[in-house]
Amino acid sequence: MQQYYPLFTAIPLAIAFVNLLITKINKRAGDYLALIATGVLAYMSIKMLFVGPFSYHVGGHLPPWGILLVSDGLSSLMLVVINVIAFLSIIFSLKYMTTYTAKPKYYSLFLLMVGGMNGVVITGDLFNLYVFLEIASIASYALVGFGCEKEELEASFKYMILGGVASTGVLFGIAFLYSITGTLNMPDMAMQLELVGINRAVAFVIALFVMGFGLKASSVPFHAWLPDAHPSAPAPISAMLSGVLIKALGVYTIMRIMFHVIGPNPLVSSIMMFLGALSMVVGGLLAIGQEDFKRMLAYSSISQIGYVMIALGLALNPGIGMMTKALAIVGALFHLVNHAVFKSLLFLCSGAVEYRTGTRDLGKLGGLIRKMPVTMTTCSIGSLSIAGLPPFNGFWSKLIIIMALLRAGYMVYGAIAILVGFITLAYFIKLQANVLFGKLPEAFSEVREAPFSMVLPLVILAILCVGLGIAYPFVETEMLRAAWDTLLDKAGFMNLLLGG
Amino acid sequence: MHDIEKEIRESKSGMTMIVKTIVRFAMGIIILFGAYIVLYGHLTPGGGFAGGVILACGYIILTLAFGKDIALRKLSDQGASIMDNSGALAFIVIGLLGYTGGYFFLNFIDHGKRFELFSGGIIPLCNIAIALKVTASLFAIFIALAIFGKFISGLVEEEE
Amino acid sequence: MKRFLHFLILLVVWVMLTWSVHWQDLLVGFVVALLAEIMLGDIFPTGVVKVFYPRRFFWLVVYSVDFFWYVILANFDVAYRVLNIYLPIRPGIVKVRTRLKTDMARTFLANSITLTPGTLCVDFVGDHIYVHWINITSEDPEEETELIVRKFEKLLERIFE
Amino acid sequence: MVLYFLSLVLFVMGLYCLVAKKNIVKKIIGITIIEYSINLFLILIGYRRGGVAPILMKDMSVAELVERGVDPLPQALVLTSIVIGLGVLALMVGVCLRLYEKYKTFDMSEINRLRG
Repeated sequence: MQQYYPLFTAIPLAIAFVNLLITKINKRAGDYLALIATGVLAYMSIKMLFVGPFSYHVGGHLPPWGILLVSDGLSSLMLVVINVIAFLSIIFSLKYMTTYTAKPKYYSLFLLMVGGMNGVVITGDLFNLYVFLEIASIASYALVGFGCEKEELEASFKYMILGGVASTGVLFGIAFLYSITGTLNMPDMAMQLELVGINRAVAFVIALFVMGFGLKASSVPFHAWLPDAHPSAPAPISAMLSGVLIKALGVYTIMRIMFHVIGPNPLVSSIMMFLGALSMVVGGLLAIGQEDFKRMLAYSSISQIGYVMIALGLALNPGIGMMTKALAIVGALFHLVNHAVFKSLLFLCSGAVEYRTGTRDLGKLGGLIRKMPVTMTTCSIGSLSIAGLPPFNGFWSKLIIIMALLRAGYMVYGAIAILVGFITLAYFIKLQANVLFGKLPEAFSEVREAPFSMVLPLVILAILCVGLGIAYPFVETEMLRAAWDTLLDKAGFMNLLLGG
Repeated sequence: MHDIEKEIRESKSGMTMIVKTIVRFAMGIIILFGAYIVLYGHLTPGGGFAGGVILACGYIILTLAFGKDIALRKLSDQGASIMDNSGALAFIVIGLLGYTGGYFFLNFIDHGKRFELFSGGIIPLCNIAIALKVTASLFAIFIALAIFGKFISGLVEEEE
Repeated sequence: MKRFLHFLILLVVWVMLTWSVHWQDLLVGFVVALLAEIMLGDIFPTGVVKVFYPRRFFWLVVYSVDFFWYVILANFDVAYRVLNIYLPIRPGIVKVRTRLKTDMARTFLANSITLTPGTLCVDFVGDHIYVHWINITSEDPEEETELIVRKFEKLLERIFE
Repeated sequence: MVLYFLSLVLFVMGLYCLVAKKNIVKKIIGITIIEYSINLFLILIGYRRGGVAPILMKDMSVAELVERGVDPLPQALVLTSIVIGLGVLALMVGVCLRLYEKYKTFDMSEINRLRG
């Protein structure tokens, strides 16, 4: 299994190019190829969960030369999230994307995006991380503007400009780190930085990284692109962007670099907690006022990412106890997984609704539960889950984060987190009232249930929503334990440089 | 063979006869120089990207001088797309072939003698793959933007 | 014939680029030149072939020397005009006629005119060339043609036609 | 030190162009300037006074190259980042043309269907 680790990037990239070639001969082949590729990746990622941490040297070059790939608890967790959601999105796209032209190009860009995200997650080399970050970003810029209508192009352009600034910020930070340490290998760099300590140059790098990765993760002062970009993309892409991309490119990279390369320190901690709290409140408040199904979900993404950020910020504070730290990390990771599941579910639901009714204006929808029972049931499971009602998964992760905040003595932040929970509930009640219940408009009397290939991923995601909630103890021991062990163990990460 | 001669002489698109004649004369040498930069990328400055840019510039000059009809006959947009994808694919396949020695991107070919052309293992092969990709995609970008820009300017004239 | 010549020129250029006669370099050069020939041989101008007949080649050498001499003369002329405080120039565009028929010859003519300081070839319409001239000495088209074009034309005719 | 500072100045100029100009083409130019400022910075990191290109020539021993050559890694990075910048630039110009087709203007303040 270990020697096939680079295939996580090689397969999607290769299939992306094969796809464009083969669809010149056979139109249908692209669908199956994309389906098989993502399916294989999802299977491989689940298998990878049960393989212990190891490092892989591309081309057989010994570190610190050559490119190092890292597999530990954190990257395995992210790989599972990315590839499973990608697989489900592809299943959804099979039918949904027939409304668009140029399907082969869509699959190619999708696979490029998946390949880029996998690359970001598996790499242990800072510049390599930047390259894969850009591959995923460029593919996502193109996918946001895929419809080529006015709004889509504008959103894409806005996203491109802000994303470009973020990328240059990240590159600037990497250049600075290289000038300080003289290496790009992450474990090696961590060793060098321990000798240097946090001086002014490193503080500048931290600021650049918080700006760059914060923009990719769309935390509040840098969030302007997200509410435009995510609703403009085709629904499966919205699911990927909101569910996975902002986590793989933003949150994961912050986690990896702050915990493992630069190391926990109070400066980053306070910045991230403040930004997290701000994101939670602003995103939540803005979401209430939205009249567009997908726009509301997009603002809700900002708010939910705030939870992850605040918990990570707490865990980065070296001053608090080990137990609280572990609690915060478990909360952050679990909420990250949960958010990927239910936000993808909700975006795919909005796509199914749009596919059948042709609109996503909340004012025009209503009473759909009688016409599309399965879709709407999954939709309500998703909203209850994101609002944090007890049996579902969202409840547990929010509870853990709030508990961690209160244990560490951050009473104000804890209160904000609880308050935002209620705000979330409020806007999802509005969503439910406007889409599921109420009077069915005349125009939609002919609406039928969505096709099978669209319902299947919805059902799977809904089952995951319930399952992750009920089987929480199992999830913690099997999936999250390895990840939080990794995050707290910086020395272990540095040892990867020596081990094989 | 005389067909293209006549066509070039009679076609109204592109630049004047002088530019056309010079391009006809220099085209082969431009391509040769691009190929030289690509193939000697592991010995001298240059490599897949730089050489690919020169090759693409050759085709762009061809387009500027003769108009897009004749240039597209030399390298059609479909052909560019196929070349683009197969170049990228070849690069990944070279990486995957490294598994014959147990590692992704292992330099599995004999490294050869220093300063000889046939040396460096997979690096010249990678350079060729990259050059294919870069040539085709730059040319495709140019063609796409040129055609689309023409379409846009037509739109503007209509407005006015 | 034309294609073989094209191939040969490319091979010579390759050897000059690599500056080596190692068998590997030559082998790769052969392949690359062959590929370039197959791709672009058909647009290589036909007229070039003529240059390599010995008699024409001799005139090419003569032309090179002749052209070089004119360039030096024109350089001094322009330098005199630029450095003179009265700036004795009379710039303008004149239209001259050429007897040359083939594309290669015309291209050489236009480039020769442009390379000579003081004159600049602007456009080619039919048999006429529009030339930007730094100091127009006459307004008679025949005399202008004599001054600008004839001196190159005689030799170029022998080379290309 | 002055050179590092100048690349920072270039960065700020690009940022100004990006923020203050309304024309989307100028915004694209701003992004490109920012990219180049960072490329310049990367090259400067690896620079060494009186260094030679990091390529082993026939008349040169390995020890001499190690002693005199500039750091090759930043140059490889810059090449990669130039390629990435090219990709982003091509996509941006494409989208920019498409925007012009739809809105008939390059002015960002008139392209405001979305509220942000």
